[in-house]
Amino acid sequence: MADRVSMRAAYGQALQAYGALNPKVVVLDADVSASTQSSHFGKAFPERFFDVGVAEAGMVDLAVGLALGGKIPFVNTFAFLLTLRAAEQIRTCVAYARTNVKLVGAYGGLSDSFDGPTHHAICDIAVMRSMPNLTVVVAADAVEVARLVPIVAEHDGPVYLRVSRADVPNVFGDNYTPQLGKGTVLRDGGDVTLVATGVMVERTMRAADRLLAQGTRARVLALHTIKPLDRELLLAAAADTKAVVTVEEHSVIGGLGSAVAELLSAEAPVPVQRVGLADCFAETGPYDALLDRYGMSVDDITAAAHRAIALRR
Amino acid sequence: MVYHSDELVAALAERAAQLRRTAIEMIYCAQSGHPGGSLSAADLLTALLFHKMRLDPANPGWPERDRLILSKGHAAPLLYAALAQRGFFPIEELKTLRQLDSRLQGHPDRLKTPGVDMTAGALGHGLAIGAGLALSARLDNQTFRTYVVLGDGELQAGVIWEGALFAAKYHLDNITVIVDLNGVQLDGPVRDIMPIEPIVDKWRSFGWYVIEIHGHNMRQIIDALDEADDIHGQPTVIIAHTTKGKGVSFMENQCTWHGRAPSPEQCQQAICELAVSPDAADAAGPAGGGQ
Amino acid sequence: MPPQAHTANAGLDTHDMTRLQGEALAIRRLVLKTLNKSQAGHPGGSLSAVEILTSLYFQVMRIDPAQPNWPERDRFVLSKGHASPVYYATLARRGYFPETELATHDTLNSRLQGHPDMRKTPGVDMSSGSLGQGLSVCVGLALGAKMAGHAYRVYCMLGDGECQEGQVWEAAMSAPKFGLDNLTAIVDWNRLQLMGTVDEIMPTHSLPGLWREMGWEVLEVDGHDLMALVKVLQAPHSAGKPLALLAHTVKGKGVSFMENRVEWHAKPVSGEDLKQALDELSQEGAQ
Amino acid sequence: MSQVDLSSGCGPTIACREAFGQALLELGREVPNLLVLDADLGSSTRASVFASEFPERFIQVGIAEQNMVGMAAGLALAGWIPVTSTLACFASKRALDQVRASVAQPNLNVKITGGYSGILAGKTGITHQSIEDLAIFRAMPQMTVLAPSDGIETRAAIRAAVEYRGPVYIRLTRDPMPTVMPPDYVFHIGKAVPMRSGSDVALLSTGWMLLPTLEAATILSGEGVQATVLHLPSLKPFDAEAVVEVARHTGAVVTVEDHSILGGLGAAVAEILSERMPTWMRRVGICDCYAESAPNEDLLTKYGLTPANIAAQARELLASRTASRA
Repeated sequence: MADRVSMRAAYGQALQAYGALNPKVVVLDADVSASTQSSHFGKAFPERFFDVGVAEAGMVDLAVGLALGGKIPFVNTFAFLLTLRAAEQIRTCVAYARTNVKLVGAYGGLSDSFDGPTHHAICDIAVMRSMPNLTVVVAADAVEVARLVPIVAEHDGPVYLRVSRADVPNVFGDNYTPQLGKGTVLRDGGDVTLVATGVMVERTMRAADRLLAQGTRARVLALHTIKPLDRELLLAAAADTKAVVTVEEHSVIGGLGSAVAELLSAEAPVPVQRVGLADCFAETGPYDALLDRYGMSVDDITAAAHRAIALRR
Repeated sequence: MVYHSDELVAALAERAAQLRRTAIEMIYCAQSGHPGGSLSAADLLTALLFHKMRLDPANPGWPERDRLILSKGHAAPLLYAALAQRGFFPIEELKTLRQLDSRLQGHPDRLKTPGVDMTAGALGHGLAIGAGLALSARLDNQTFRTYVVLGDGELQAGVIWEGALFAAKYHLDNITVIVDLNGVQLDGPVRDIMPIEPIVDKWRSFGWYVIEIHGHNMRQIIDALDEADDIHGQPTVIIAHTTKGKGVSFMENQCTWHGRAPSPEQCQQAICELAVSPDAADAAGPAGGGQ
Repeated sequence: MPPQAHTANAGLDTHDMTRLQGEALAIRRLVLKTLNKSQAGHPGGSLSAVEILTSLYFQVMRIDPAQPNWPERDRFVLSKGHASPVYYATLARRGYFPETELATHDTLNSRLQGHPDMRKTPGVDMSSGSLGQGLSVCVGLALGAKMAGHAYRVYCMLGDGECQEGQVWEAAMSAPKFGLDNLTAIVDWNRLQLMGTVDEIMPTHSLPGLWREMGWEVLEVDGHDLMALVKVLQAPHSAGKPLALLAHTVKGKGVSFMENRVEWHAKPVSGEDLKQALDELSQEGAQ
Repeated sequence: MSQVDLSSGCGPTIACREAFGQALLELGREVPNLLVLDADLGSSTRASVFASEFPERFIQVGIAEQNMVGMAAGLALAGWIPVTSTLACFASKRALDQVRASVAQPNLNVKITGGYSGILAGKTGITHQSIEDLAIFRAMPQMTVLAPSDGIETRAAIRAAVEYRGPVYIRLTRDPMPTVMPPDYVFHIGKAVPMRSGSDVALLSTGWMLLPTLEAATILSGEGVQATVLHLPSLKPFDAEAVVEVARHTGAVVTVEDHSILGGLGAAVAEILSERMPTWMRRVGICDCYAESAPNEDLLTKYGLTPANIAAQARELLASRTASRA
């Protein structure tokens, strides 16, 4: 298997690098900067780094004020704390007031595996996606998160960016340039479409390999932007393959799976099987074992592909 | 401290009375809105918008302007009345409060209303946002000052105390917070709903400089605002003892008038009562309305 | 009838002290072994709370390990849920489950989750781990007990960094309104949090002042002095007021290279670390 | 379940929040360990009705929703059945992590009510509207999510929630609505309620949108289009079987909700149908934007929550489906 690279380190370094270029960037953290790795920025630019202590709701409002003053604040803490503890701050003062705040949820999905379900973020995408004006982005690997940082910073408007704690194999090569709202075809195929986001992209590629060995040619789409969805890419894939599987490290309710189901039901109804956490709280354990246990194994993806194909009319 | 003439004080007090009348008319016209907290904050907002703050109504986005965050956003009618009379938008537009396609939303909306610096309405946000703005100003060596007006019931929200810690940690002496301590919230007296006293000691414990005033005494208000300018290395909070529904006999201290529109007769009576010049005794009197 | 707590207000005799010190030492050793085994978890904030939990579970609280759900038991909520290793070690020593089970901490299928889970672990009265919430839960518990005429007492342990959460102050403001003199909040005041000292990260100014202005009776105690802890926890308090016990502690207490070191908030304990730490503790135990 | 008898037409208009207050009062008399917690909005939500009869079981926590939810968890631990009362926007967002970590995860018997849901927040505007609460709570494991339609169903839903053991979110409506449900209506958590049968299109409603949906069916019927109306007051657990059944029967589904078209009823139906029986759908709701402060009728017209728009969406759906088949 390819070498695993720390996504959070890549994020931290990218933020620091971009911070050197853009003096408008300020960074906030709620006493977890060593974990989120916003500490890289903090060490390089202490005058533009604010550790507000264990106070996530207040941190988001503080960032709103900084944005009103013309800054580009990056707000960092664990994804569950950011999106749940500060949900109303985000909805009212960031999304509705359309302030230029960048919300970065660290330790997305089950990646803080040993801290257990209190620290898992399994409904953050659903919560963020429900809010008008928010752009919702999930990074797949170290390359993607590093490339996304400047793009998110320069996008005029609020963004939620989910980053994983895990060390993950790089899916994207050095020449990859993501674009907000656009997905990437990682592999072409006509039998079924596998749409994946976040660290599940790598597992999905493995599932596609396995399917190929079984004679099924899967198209693999990597989708970092959950909102706004890349309609064209999805509609074309649905039209070509007539069977879709969504793969995400999130509840099967409200996230990528729902977004794709909503779109296709309105525009091109085809079978959509959702791979993700089956609407339950997970438990404590090793990360890969948790993903396997809770419905996000490579086998789960291939099984879903077969189900989707079987339903195809 | 700067000397303020009696003439200025009287003119501001009269302006406040006028804003109160306008706010009541707006709420009557919309048949919806919050009179109690609009009336209690009238003198405070008048002092800010017609005297203290550096503003340019012709240029609402002027980067050097002082900022106002009305955290108790339900007092929007009074804020709108003041902004209109200050020239940010036509006075006729006040009639459109809470109507479809209006720039005057039920609660302040920074994207819709000229002169509104921040969206508000869900209680508790303003202090931390104000701290962020003040921090931003300091980072850019900008000289504008940030004013935040809080309700007293709002002090029950924990995020207020998060913001209080931030402002103290960063020694934000370019923010002035004013608590409209009218002692009454939606469901009843603050002391029954959830006591917040000792309020002065609380703010001091959180590291703030505290000034306590009578919030309907215009001279005390403008003096306190000046005093806050001279405090260095520490954020300042002005605890303004006010009366909910101030100036309308049947609304005063009544939680039922927190968010209710008057009938035609009530509106008429309120306007009549508010037409009387501000009571000199009251303007000079001791703190009375709060807890 | 379940066993009652040790006689209230009685001073501790030498025998009691020896017993409690022995438990504290055993718990500290178990914490380190658990953390070494799991290669995850939070050493610093676990070690700072050893004596507090020892005094509560082995002297002060009315509990019955044979009946973890005994309705009249005193309740404890670990609001700083990341200190689960010390919580689990204490519960195991007290007989809620076998000590051997500590080795399963942080593995799949374990009853011992990364943060406390009341639906999995015998003796855990409330799930926790998302900082800032435990005191509100305890206000509800204490109020519920009073309303139902139960005599049990509710203990909540918070971290000092946790006191930066606004919800703590919402809860702190509400307890006096309801006259909750059956509630004790214990702040594990070790002055460090994940990223540095509390004073660097977000000073809480005068912690005693904050609690006092919220309407609480405030006492301070050396959080590693078992005798003092038991005494203050068992003493009668002002009627009608909740008690905030600010316990001065040392993060990483008992292990020289962990004491007052920020990096030991959540650093894995290596085999070498464990050996050295246990050596130090056995020397201490021998004294 | 048998179809609801609508032959007697609409019943009297009942303000849904009054029904909520009445339900609390009735249950308070029957259930001695029922408690109500309020975050200084009791006179708005009408939780105050309970307070007047049971002051000792009414707990006023002030403007502190996070603490309210945490306290409710503690009260549940102590054996009480707490009902928290605030607006939907605050219940689903200000106190969201508290609901997740202190209520849903430990599976405590707390009932979270959210008043003033959707865009009908009495002209107070966006800050007090809530178009995201269904999406948010539906994504939370172990939550039961209910959205009753009229005053009768509100009372029945509150009763069902209190009788159920575990965390429940109940979405409430502020304003008076003509009643649709019969007086003896019983709420079944997890069950759809068939309201009307037709083979051309299925209209699926939740919350107070039931009535406009029925009116839309009447409009369509006048044009020769026969609509099934299936009411889904239980968003979670969700009656997937009933939804699949009406989709199979009609082949065209319109969902109707006073909520964002993202994540709520529309998503629940799209998830199920995409998985089991791909079907052409339209989602009527707030189109992923913030509304504004205005009188109800103006808002409903501008944002498309009217019988006319529901009927129009159904018509367009049928036309586009035919076109795609051609």
